[in-house]
Amino acid sequence: MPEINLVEAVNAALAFEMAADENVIVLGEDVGVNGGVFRATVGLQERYGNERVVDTPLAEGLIAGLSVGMAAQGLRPVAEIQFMGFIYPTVDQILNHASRLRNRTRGRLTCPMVLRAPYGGGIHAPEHHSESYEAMFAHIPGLRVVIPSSPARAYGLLLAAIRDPDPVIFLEPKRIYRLVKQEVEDNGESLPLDTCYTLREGSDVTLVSWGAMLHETQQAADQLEQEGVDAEVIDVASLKPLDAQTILDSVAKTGRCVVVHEAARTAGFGAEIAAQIAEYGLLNLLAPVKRVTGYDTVMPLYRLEDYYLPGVDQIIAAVREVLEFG
Amino acid sequence: MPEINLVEAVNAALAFEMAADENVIVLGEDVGVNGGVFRATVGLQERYGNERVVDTPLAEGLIAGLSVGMAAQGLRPVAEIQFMGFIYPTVDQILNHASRLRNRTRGRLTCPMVLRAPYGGGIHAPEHHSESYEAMFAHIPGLRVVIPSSPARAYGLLLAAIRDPDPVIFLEPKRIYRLVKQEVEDNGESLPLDTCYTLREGSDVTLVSWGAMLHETQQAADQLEQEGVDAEVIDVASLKPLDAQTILDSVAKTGRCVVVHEAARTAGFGAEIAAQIAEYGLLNLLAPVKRVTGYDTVMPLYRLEDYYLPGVDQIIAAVREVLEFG
Amino acid sequence: MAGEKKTERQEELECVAKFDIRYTGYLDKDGSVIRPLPEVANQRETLVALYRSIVLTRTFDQKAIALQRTGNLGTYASSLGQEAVFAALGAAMQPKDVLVPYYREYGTQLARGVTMTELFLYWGGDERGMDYAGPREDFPICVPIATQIPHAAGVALAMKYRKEPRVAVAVFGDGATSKGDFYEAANAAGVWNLPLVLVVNNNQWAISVPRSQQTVCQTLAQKAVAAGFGGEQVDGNDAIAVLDRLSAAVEKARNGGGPSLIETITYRLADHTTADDASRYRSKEEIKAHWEYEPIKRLRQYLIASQFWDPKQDEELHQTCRREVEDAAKAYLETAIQKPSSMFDYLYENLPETLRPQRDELVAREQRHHAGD
Amino acid sequence: MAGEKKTERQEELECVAKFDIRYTGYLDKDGSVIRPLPEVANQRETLVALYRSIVLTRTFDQKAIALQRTGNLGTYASSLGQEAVFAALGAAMQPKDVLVPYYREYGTQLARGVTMTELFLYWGGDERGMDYAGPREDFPICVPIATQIPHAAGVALAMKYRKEPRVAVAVFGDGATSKGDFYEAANAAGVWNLPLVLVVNNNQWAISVPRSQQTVCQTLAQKAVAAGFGGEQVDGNDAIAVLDRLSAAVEKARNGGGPSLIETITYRLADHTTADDASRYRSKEEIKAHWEYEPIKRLRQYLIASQFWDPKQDEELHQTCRREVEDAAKAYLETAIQKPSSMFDYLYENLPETLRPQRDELVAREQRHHAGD
Ligand SMILES: Cc1ncc(C[n+]2csc(CCOP(=O)(O)OP(=O)(O)O)c2C)c(N)n1
Ligand SMILES: Cc1ncc(C[n+]2csc(CCOP(=O)(O)OP(=O)(O)O)c2C)c(N)n1
Ligand SMILES: [Mg+2]
Ligand SMILES: [Mg+2]
Repeated sequence: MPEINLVEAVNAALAFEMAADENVIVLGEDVGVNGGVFRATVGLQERYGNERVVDTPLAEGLIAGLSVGMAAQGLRPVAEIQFMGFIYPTVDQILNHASRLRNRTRGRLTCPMVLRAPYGGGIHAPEHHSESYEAMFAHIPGLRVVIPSSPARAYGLLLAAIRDPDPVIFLEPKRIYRLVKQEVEDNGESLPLDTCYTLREGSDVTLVSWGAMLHETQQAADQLEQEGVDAEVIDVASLKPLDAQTILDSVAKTGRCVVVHEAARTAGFGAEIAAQIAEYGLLNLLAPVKRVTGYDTVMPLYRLEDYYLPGVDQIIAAVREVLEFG
Repeated sequence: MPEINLVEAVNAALAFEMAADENVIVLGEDVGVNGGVFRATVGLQERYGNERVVDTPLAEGLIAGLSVGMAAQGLRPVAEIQFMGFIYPTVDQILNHASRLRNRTRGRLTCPMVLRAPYGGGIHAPEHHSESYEAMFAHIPGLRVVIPSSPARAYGLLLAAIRDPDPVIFLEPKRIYRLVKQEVEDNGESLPLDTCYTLREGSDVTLVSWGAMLHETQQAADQLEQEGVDAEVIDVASLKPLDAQTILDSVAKTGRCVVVHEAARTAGFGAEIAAQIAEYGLLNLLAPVKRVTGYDTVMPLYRLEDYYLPGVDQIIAAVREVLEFG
Repeated sequence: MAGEKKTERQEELECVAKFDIRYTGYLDKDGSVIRPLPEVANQRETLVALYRSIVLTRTFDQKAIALQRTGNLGTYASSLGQEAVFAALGAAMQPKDVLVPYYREYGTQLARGVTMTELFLYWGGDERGMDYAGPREDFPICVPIATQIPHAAGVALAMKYRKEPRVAVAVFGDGATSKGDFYEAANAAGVWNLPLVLVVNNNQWAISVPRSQQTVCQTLAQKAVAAGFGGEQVDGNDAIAVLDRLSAAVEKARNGGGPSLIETITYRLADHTTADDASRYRSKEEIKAHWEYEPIKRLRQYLIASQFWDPKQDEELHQTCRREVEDAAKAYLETAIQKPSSMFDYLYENLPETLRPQRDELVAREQRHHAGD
Repeated sequence: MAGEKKTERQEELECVAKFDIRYTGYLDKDGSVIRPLPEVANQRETLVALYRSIVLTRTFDQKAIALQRTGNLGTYASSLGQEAVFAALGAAMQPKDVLVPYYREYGTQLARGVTMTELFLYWGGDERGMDYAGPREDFPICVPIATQIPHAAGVALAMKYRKEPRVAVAVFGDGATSKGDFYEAANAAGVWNLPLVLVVNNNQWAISVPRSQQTVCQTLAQKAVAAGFGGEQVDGNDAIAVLDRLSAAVEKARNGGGPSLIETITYRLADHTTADDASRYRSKEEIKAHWEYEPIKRLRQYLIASQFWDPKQDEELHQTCRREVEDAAKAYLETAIQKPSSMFDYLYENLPETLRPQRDELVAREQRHHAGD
């Protein structure tokens, strides 16, 4: 079994599903000859031709709108937005159309499209290339929002997203595109959506995160282990629909929870998780639910980005705080 | 003192500030001769001319982008988006530019603009005319998000928003545009932003809401009073920046909190409030923080909208639940 | 339209591209013929069917407004005076084509098999009004202006990918031409030579904003120049002209000729919607002047002059239309409201487990409601 | 461009509007004159200043790339081969005008008084690089493609409102012309006859997507037809032509003549950015062919042929430029990093109370960091 990194896993999933289903069409800016600025679509146009791997004019709203039309005709467009910073022109199409087409037509027309975008900070990218706005999409009814955090989950979840009969926003944590390699069998097996993945079992505290921040979260868990703290680590993976039960069950066991994300704190998706615990897990709580997040500031240009991104030390400090509480 | 309704208060604030400051420019679709589809800008073009009350071509992204440019030149554009359902093309400009211009230029250029939009359901409007997406904007650093719930607050908060040196999203709950009249002195006095307004003091439970839902929330409080339940009612008014302290202080007193909003539950702004309480008010809580909200569904067409919108009975049921808890 | 390709580095001061925009109209305001007619003008059956379609649309429209006035329908956007454009488009398209409409195209929708009951349901606040029993692949009415145009381009891209001889048609108003979605989709259609027809229904107003404040372009048709394909104007109240030009554009698209932009020049004789009061922003005289050009009278007079039609048939047609409309209205008014929980049932193919409690809560609420709680 | 107004209901088949697009170029690839020159071609001082500006831009560019290669600068977008466009624009504008740039216009920015140190700081990941000490009202570099164009329209609207004889200029690439923002802003500029110049820097590529895949339009200049005003092409590597046409457009705007779209035809000789590898999608031959037309050589040869300049001066100029660039780079490298808490200090005019704890936390983190924690 080959060892591949996260972006290679994305590429493998795309290639697998394009071979399996000729309704799958990849479109976006520079996805063709260039293979995507992160190489996620490399080799696909060579293999499947430029009718199935389509370089579009430079217009993200168009990309989303085209995808809605294609999906309504039964194709399975997998659109790439080059960076999440350029995804906002798609919000209108995603919110007003993609997420609603099935509902509006009482199931007559559907919208099985995937909108992929690399997101998040930490690679010293230029301005507007490092933001995390998953919460915005997670608020929109009718969508799925999926974020992988490892090569295996990138492969399995992307396959699931493409096969899903409804629109999926698939956000790829670019900071870990090439961070780790993992054995991933290219067997076309998808992983379930709508469920959290418990990456590590523990009894003292529940750490909840998604995307690249799981890397720091797991590091924190490792360090805490050495201090004798047994942390459970949950990868939310599907932010929408949210499998709150897995988190609630974990908190029922540990009594303590720290949510970690890179996005700005206020009205970030961590708020939803904390709110669910405050509503359905209150009696189990031995300490406040802490959020370790990006600040409520504009993501700074790269020289200061490491100060913006939550670090292992902050996660550990938050865990200590909840452990020492009360 | 004249009695005016909420939309008249909006109009009065616009008129006052246009007279006081010739940098204030109103722009949008049908804001001129027509006076806005809800009459919010009625009479302004007659009084201030079509250079200050500008009917734009039909393009919301343009309206936002123009406003950024105008604001950078020291004007104070007050742009109207006809309905919140058409605000999404502005997200790119608001998120990538308006909210960031001051920060990017280290204060050299600023963006004192207001984006007004009627929002929310309950008036049997056509498709796409009834949604509530305040949470989306409340997540964006550098913005203010303000929602009035009475004529007096509409007047005072809109004046504050126009005078504020930073961009403000000003969402007007159209269901209550004409619901109540109130004496409002047209004296140009603004109300403070960045603070909650406690509409009713009480000791048994804290009800937190904003916009049109405060109407049902206050009705619920009235009914609860008859049952001997003494509810405190807080109008958040400024969702961003959020004055969490007022809410936390209230919950410290009551030990119970129900958050009420019309928007879909998941990742709605109620989550942020619940999360703040779970983090900073946990020990004061005598019961779970309940959210009474719209469902995580597409806002239905009008025949079913009353089933979507939270009702007084649901608020009361939630209050009973938290009162009977534990 | 003509354009000359410029070689990459032609170092002279020269004209590198030329364009012109043409306008087509055959009937004057009284239905008299002012220039040699196209073939379709001799096809009695086609024209009579078109006329029926136009009359039915107007009859439907009147009923919808009456229902709205009596509190039986929500806000409604009338197509009064613009029926020829919409009916002609219905006639120009084949059933297998896909219509991507905005909110005024009852004429086209009816011609394509959307039922009047469905249309009433839609404006009556019921999603089932978008579940067309007839044209299953047509898009539902689009409210956010111009956002449907990229969908039509996507539909056309799918058709091209599958090498199907089908055409996608997007219709939108003059106001919509100011929006980026229109331009982005048109430009892409040019790049891929898509089987797409863009119909801009220029009714001179976007609510209260006149055409002259949307753009300084002399024509809306010329906006196609920016997308690299042909645009033309046609008198939208001349049923013969508009049918001829739309048919030509649809068939051109079907035959691999690529996209077109057709500007149909018409006039919105009614208020923007029932929620609007147009007297705030336009004069009675303007409306009166435009009534002179309304399409029904012009086509009827042409049909009668051509001995394709007579006043008795006309009377019968109006009666039939009224009856059909009344039947549809009755069916609409008798349609029981949907279950509230239906709002969960078409959200995803399978309702995610995590949403079940919300659905259950709504069902309970509904039951309490029925129990009169 | 010429267009004839069509009366509202002209019932004949006729041409209702005509447009043509012109192209300007004076120098061939060797700098020889191929047609009668405009006035500016005789203005030694102007042309020498322009030449200096072009050479400085290229020198800056080379240094920026060297800094990036050695890990001292972030991703950087070179303007290699396109300097004439940007320098000419700098020369065409007045200080009181407002530039609304994209990310390749160092030439224009430098001419307007943005310092090289500021530019290095920007690409070096420091917001202070957008706090221009010189042109205080110019917009900073815009990364999200085409989104700055509506800003420029808004700036122009403000200028018009205040009746100031100033002009706003937006610059963007060929790729940007596919985006709705470009079209919406252009259309609005037409409606209000704004003092706005739109410069589309057509360097033939948008990263890996060639101009031909952005649009089938023969020219990008013709996109102005959709906005109702004039568009034209100019050889962007012919410094004289581009200065002449940009100056004309800027002065036209200043004098109430309204907006223009100028397509400057040039070529991106470098990779898209330092993060790109253009060999994946274009041939060495193509690049080589375009080197023939690069602007420095052409202008230098014209200057020398006109006896405005000699090789010795040229050598001196290059030396001066290198020195200035080195000084700026040194100043950049010596600039201490901002305090992390600065990310809170320009977010609002006054930091809201509720954000103070976050700022305090960051300050504490910074202190721990300094304490080596
Ligand atoms: C994006 C968007 N903005 C605003 C509106 C509100 N609105 C509804 S119809 C309309 C005018 C549309 O004019 P036009 O495109 O000319 O079509 P017409 O109604 O005249 O047929 C406006 C502004 C909307 N529906 N969508
Ligand atoms: C809205 C948006 N989408 C995508 C990108 C990523 N991107 C950066 S530059 C570029 C190509 C721009 O091409 P063009 O407009 O021709 O300008 P050039 O770089 O060639 O000067 C792309 C796609 C972006 N910056 N903004
Ligand atoms: Mg119109
Ligand atoms: Mg380019």
